[in-house]
Formats: sequence, C-alpha cells, structure tokens
Amino acid sequence: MSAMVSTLDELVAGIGDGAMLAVPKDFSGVAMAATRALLKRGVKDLHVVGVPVCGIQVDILIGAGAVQTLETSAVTLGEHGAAPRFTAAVRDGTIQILDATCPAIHGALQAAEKGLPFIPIRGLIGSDVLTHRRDWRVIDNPFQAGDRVVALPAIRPDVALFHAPLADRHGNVWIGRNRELMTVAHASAATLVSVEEIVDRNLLDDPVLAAATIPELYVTKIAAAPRGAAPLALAGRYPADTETLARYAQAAKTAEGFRAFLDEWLTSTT
Amino acid sequence: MSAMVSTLDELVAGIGDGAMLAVPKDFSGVAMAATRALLKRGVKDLHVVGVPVCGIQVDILIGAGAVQTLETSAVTLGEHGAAPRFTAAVRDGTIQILDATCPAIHGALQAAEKGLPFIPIRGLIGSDVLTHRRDWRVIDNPFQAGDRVVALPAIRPDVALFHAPLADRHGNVWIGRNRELMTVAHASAATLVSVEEIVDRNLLDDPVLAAATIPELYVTKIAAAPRGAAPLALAGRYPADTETLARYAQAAKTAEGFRAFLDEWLTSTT
Amino acid sequence: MADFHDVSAWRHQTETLVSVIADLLAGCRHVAVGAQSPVPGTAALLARRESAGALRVSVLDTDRHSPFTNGACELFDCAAEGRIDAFFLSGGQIDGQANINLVGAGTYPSVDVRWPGSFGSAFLYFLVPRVILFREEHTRRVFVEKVDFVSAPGTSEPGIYRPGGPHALVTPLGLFHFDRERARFRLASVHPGHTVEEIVAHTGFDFDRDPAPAVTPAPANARRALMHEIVRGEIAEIYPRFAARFLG
Amino acid sequence: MADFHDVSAWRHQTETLVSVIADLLAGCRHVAVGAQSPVPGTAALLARRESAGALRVSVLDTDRHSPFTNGACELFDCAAEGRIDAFFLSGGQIDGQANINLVGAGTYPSVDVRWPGSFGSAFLYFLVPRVILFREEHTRRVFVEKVDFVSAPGTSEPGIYRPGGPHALVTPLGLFHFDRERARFRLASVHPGHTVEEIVAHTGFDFDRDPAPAVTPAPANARRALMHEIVRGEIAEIYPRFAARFLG
Repeated sequence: MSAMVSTLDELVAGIGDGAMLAVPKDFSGVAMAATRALLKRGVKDLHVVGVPVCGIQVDILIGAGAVQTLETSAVTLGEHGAAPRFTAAVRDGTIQILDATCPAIHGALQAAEKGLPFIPIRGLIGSDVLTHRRDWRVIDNPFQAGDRVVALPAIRPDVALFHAPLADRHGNVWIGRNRELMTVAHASAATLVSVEEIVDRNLLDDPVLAAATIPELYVTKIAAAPRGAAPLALAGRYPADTETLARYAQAAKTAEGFRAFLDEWLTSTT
Repeated sequence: MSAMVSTLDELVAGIGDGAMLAVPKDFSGVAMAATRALLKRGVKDLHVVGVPVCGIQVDILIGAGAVQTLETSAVTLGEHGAAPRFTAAVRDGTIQILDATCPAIHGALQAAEKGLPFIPIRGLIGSDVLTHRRDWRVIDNPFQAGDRVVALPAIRPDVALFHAPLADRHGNVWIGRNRELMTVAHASAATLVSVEEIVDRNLLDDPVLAAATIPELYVTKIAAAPRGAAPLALAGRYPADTETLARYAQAAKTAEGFRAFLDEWLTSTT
Repeated sequence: MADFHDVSAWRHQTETLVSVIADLLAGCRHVAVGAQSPVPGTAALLARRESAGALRVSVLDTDRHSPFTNGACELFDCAAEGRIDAFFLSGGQIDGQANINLVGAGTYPSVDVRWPGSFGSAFLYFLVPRVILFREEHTRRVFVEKVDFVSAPGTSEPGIYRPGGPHALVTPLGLFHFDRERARFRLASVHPGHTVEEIVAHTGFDFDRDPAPAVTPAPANARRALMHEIVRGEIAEIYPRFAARFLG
Repeated sequence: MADFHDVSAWRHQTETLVSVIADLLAGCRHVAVGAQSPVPGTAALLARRESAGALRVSVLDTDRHSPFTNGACELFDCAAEGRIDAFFLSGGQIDGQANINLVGAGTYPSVDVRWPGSFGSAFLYFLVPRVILFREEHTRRVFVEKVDFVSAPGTSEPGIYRPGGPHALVTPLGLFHFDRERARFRLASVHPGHTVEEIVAHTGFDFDRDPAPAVTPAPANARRALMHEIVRGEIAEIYPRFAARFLG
C-alpha cells in the first residue's frame, strides 16, 4: 500500500478551501513543513480547530489570510510571547473566534471518535466562554435532579494534519505519548501526516510500537518530511529553533514584518 | 517506591467483601493467580464488572459463592462452551445479573475516567437490555429535537484487578495494546496488578514503553506472578492451557465437579 | 443439524455458506468478523481476494489480523463512526422481525436456558449498515415467532438513530433477505439439496417468498479453488481446527 | 513591576513568593504546574522536599516530569477524578470575586487587547480543590473591580458541581486568602518591604483585611538553602532561564 506515501504537495492537496482542519499543540507534533506546502499552494476560509491550543502554525495561517474561523482554547508563542497575527486579527475582526477550554476540545473530539452526538463536561457554567458559545447547551444530569451540566456537540473535522516521528509504508503512524493525535485521527474524516521517517517494516507487527500506533485504517496519506516540525521541537528528535521563533515573534508584530518573514519562509526549505 | 511491590496475598488484601471489582476479558490479561489468592483468603458479596465480558475467572468466583452482582455483556468459556457456574447461578437466581452491552461498559468506565456523571450511547433503544436496566435513562439529544439517546451513569469500581506483562519497581505498568486496562485503572479508586516480571529501570524513561504504560499515579500495588494469567493465554508470552480449560468446562457442569476442581486449583501453584 | 456424520457433506454445505456470504459482502469497504467465526471469516477473506484488496477484513481479538490499537472499545467506536460496513450476528433465538436473543430462553432474569449474553449486539445492530445474521442450526427452536428477550431489535421506530440493521439471514437451508420497511424476511434462495417445504417446516416465523424461489447457485470452480487456498493459508492460521476439518 | 533593575531585589522577592506558595501546598498529595511557571514550580518542588516525598509534583508538557501517558486530555481527566489537589491559574484581569480573565480587555469578541485564551481554566477552576492565583504584576490594570470577560468564575451558584475553586492569591506585594462563602479576598499578609497602603493603592477591587495585617515571614535559612539547591538541580533542568537568573 505505498499508495499511502505521497509528497508534501500531494499530502496537502487533501485540504480544500473551507475545510475544518484540526491541528495539535506545539509539543504534540505540528506539521510545519506541510503547512508551508499548504500556503504555497494557497488555501482559504479554513475553520481551524486547535487541539486544544495553537501557536506559530496558526498565527502564520491567520497572517496569510487562510483562516476564517478559529476554535481553540488559546493561541500563544509560549516563551516568545503573544501570537501577533492572531491578536491583530481578533482586534480587527477579520477572523471568527470560537473561544473554548482545553477539555471541551478534547471531549468534543472524543464524542466524534465514539460516534456520539454530544458529550457532557463539568465546569464552564457561569463563564463567558459558555455565554458566547451558542453551539453549546446546558442540560440536566438525568441522574441527579437540579444538577446542570454543559453538553458539547461532537467536533468532526474534515481533516487532521500533524507531524509524527515514524510511519511505515502501509500508513501506520507511531505517535508515542501524544495520544490526542489518535483521538483526532479517529474523529476526522481524513488524516494527513508528515513524518520524520518512513520505514519498510510493518509497525503493527511490533507489539511495543503497535500500542502507540495509529492504524492505517484511519490514515489518508503520509509524506516524509525530515525536521518537519521545525522551527518547533519534536520530542526525542530535535529541540526548538528558538532563534527563528524569536525572530518570528518580533517580525510578525507588524503586517509588513510578517509578510517579509512569510515570503522568506515560503521559499526556504527548512 | 518499592512499597508498591507486594506478594499476591498482600495484593488481594485490597479487595474487601462487597467491593465493586472490575476485571478484563480473557484476551486482555486476567489475573488468575491473584484470583486464586483472593479465593484462598475468602471473599464474598463482590459486585463484579466484566470489562466488557468475562470467562473462567468469573465463573470460578461465582461457583465459589463470592459474587452477589455481576455486570457484564457476556460470560463464556469461548471455544470451551458455556460458563457452567454462571449459567447455574442465573437459573437458580443466586446472583443478581446486570446484563449490558460491550460499548456501554466501556462508555460508563470512560465517563468515570473523565469525571463525568454520565455519558450518552447510541443503540439500545427497543432492546430488553435497556428495559431491564433501571439504572439507565433515555434522554433527548439537546442538539436535535426528537432524537433520543441512552444515558449511562459512570461506573466507578472500588478496585480494578488485572494481569500485565511488565511493571517496574515504582509501580508503572506496561499494558501494550490492551488500552482498556488504562481506562479501568483511571476509573477505579484502587488498581491492583499482577505482572509477569518486575524490572529495575523506570518504564516511563523509555519513550516507546511509556506510551503504553499506566503511570504509578493510578496503581495501588503490584505483585510478581509468572504465568499469572494461566490457564488463560497472555498475548506474546504464553498460549492458553486448553487442556485445563477443557477440564474445567467439563468438571464445572455439576456443583460437585466444580468443587473438586476448585479444591485442586486452590492448592496448586500454577 | 450441526452433527454431520458425513464430513464431505459438511464441507459441501460450508462451501455454499461461504459463497453465499461472500456475495453478501459485495461492495463493502470494511468487514469485521469475530475470532470464533470461521465461516464468516472464510467468506470475508474470499471476498477480499475477489475484491482485489478493496475490501478490508478485520478479525477481532487476534493480534495480527485486528487493526485496532486503542483497546476493546475501538471496534464499537469504529462502527459508530461508520467505518465498518458489515458485521455478523447470531442468536440463540431469532424471530421474524429479525429480533435477536443472545441472553436466554424463558422469563428473564431467571431464564430456563441461559446463553452468554448480548455482547455488542445491542449497539452494533443499530450502527453497522449491513449486519448478516448467521446460524448453523435451522430449527424452530432457534427461529421462533417472538424471541423471549430482545438483545437487539430488528427494526426501530421512526426517529431512532439507526444507520444499521439486518441485511440477510444465512442458514444451512437457505438465504433470506430482510426488508426493513416491512420488518419481514423474504426467502431469497434455497440451498442445493433442500426445499421450500423443509424451510417452512423448520422455521417458527412467517416469511415472504416467491411461489418458486431460486436455488442458491453452487460456487464456481474458480471460487472453490480460491476458497481452498484461503482455508489452507490465512484461515488455517486464524481458525486451525476449522481449517483441519475443512481440508481433511 | 516585572522589570527589576536590581536582580538581587528580584531574587529576594522570588524567595518570598516561593516560600509563600510552598506553605499554601501543605497537606496536598498532588500538585500540577505548567511548563512555563518557574515560581510555582520551584515552590512545588520545595514543598515536595519538605513533605519527605508525600507530595507528588507533575510538571506539564515535559517528558520527564509529567506522569501522563494518555495524551493532552489526561491532566483534565485526572483533575476531574479528584486526583489533583492544587493547581495554579493567573489572569490578564482578576477581580474581587476571584473571576479571572485570560481572553482580553474590552468588549468581546473584538477586544482592545487580546490575550492567548482561557486554556483549561474554565474547567480546572471548578475541579481542583486548591487553585492558587499567582500574578507577578500587582497593578490596578490587573486587579480590577470586574473582569471584562469571565474565563472562569471565582464562585458558583448553589447546585453547580464545584469541588474546586480559588484558595489564595499571591502577588509581589502580599498574600490574600479567598473566602468562598463571602466571595471576597482577605489580605492575609503583606510581604516584607511593602505596606497595606501600597496594596490598596494598586488593587482595583475591595478586599477584607485586619486593621494591622501580618507581615509575610521571610523564609528560614534552612528553607532558603533548600530552595537554592532545588533551583540549581531540578529547576535548572526544567526552567533553565529562570534558574540562571535566580542563581546569577
């Protein structure tokens, strides 16, 4: 099944304009090289779901004008500070923001993974996060009179896009401890994965690797992309390129600075 | 933290009379040696939850008079046929049976794992499984008028008891692909695990093993029990002892035959 | 009826059943079978071969043939997401509305005869589009007018979320299709060597039928050869006792 | 206020904050801290040492110091199960009812100043018994009468499931306890070198206080020594930049 293996350009061809696109947080394997391929091709009107938060990847997508709606619990460059293009877009009203809280994103994806129409969640009642989410409901706990609980509709992304350390030619993808990547693959209609390395053996034949492997059943396409999460870190493989991240944080404070960074980034290969 | 490591007798001391005890299905690591230790000590009035089905372990517990209530989706000896003591106990009305369906057991444990009061589930409506579960409710899907869905209350076992291939002295337990063992450990107030082998190194230090390891945070005690799932199989370690299983299936057809098997089994060491 | 003194007659019948079931899987992308279901398992692997790999077959509770890595819940989650097109169910009792009973005969809970339990049927029967009912005993004890306990209902009221349900019933005597609108079985074909009268005599529920139902076609020689190859190979590995009996 | 020209003054203040927070963790079994929270992290590791191992400390988003193996949801699941006793939250704005705002100043959604977002606060604030609010800027810009957006409310109506909530507020000027019944902060102690008047001047909400509040005790020498040892060791590994500044 080497039909699973594609180039980065072929990989991101699966992300259409207007798609609901789920992406992981910075420490879980962000597909930065694939994001560059996506922006080079041009994409617009994305509904991005940050699982459960996002960083430079989504800030760049916003800055490039590719995002219509963003559902997330936070956008931040971490130790490099605020996400400037996100901040500007919210202030200018150029994106629709659906503010969430981390476990709500996880729960709503788990509902989709389980084929449930909704899942309850504790907390939230009395918060403005809830007030502004017209798509959420407060219901009664059927087992305790007077106990109210928030019901979240399932989130079913069109596409999940992330980066992982290892895959095989069949499309099985090893994700290690980042188990939320398995949830998002189960929950999404299509799953696109860039990986550091594609090996010949079948990962499911190794009982130790298999236990943390997303089976190809849920994977649409994979593409090799060494250092594909850079400038972000990939746990166990490489640290963050803090110089580039700091340079981005500074440059993106203005629209012009962002545009210059983006032009350079789109033509670079790492 | 070698306070985690105990003998089998010490391990099962954590299972009191009347406890709600969750146990896995035959292919996921049944703690047969620990069950023998439990029966030697004597235990009664257990509320057993089969996750999601059970076999010889629970048939023996029922035959020995240790079970008051059994919640499960099935009890079977697999290729060795019906579970004779279960069948007799149901006919004689000596145990209370809460018939379920596999995904309902999984869902209710996942609700407990997530601290939810309940979780919805599809299916079930119109079945007598639902009719006889007075503890389940039919509610409205808050997102679609007229769509009814079953709500399951969380199952929060007092104790989870299972057998795994590997643990370390800190109490971290490697479970491989049997991910439901992690769910049941998260969901239960106490988790007792017998293992084939206890190693000196910390399993969480190995990123490949860590991905399928239950952290000691959720583990109460572990005990070494080589061949501790026998006569059942342990995947990747040993096959089922089909001769003993067939002998049990035959002997347990009568109360006398069961008693003779039990007496022999309680005094044997494998 | 499961006791064959004549092994070659059993082999012949099994070939027919495998062939009938393989036909029922046409067009599916993913079929799941149980670890103790050799006839459906053989049919699924046959259909996979004939589909040139378009059909995915998952054999549950086996390390090598199960694609699942997320624990025992994954089969059910996968089905609920619409990723499984066909599955097999059976019953201690099956009635004319395709209700199935895996719990027991008599009055619940202290039934006269207790069976293992409902397993995942009360869920999968609702969610898998093409559920094939398969039972190797065709008697009035099994095929009753009304089951004593509904592990899973054959049909649901309007408004109940139900993308799945019964598609067909396969027995050693014949093949029935299920009409979900009418909530009735229709006899589609009678297996070679059997008659409509025999089926009526051994079926406790009423069903629709043509005045002269078709005879189930015997598997073509090419299909029989493929079947034997699969049984010698993949099936011998998963269901060794079945393969030994089939191959002699 | 976060800009210290005098590093030794910053070190002195940080010692006080670490010491105050460590005291607030007394009796806890499990505290979780964020990967970018060096002061709470140091306090938690100090409290662990002083507890002789009875306190478990989980540092999120680190491979070596996080116990979690079930993905990004596990922190929240773990908290909801009652397995986490203490956690730290902050806010771009915090008001006198302990409501916190991590979203922005101005009118939502097109706020004048946008912050990253609510993260897990709208959940953890309800479920972790001892939430410690920590903010290194003590100004009227932060401590407002009423937050512009409630990421998570300080208190809830009767009937709302809420085993958790605000326990204390720690700033560079003082320590406040939160009274959940009265939904008000009470000034518990003023840090050395600061005054009640200074705190009142820089706090935009009304709070309770004794006529002469206590002065926050300086950490004992033994505790200071332990703190330095921890910063040199465990903290230098998790928060290297903080450790370098602290140790000079």
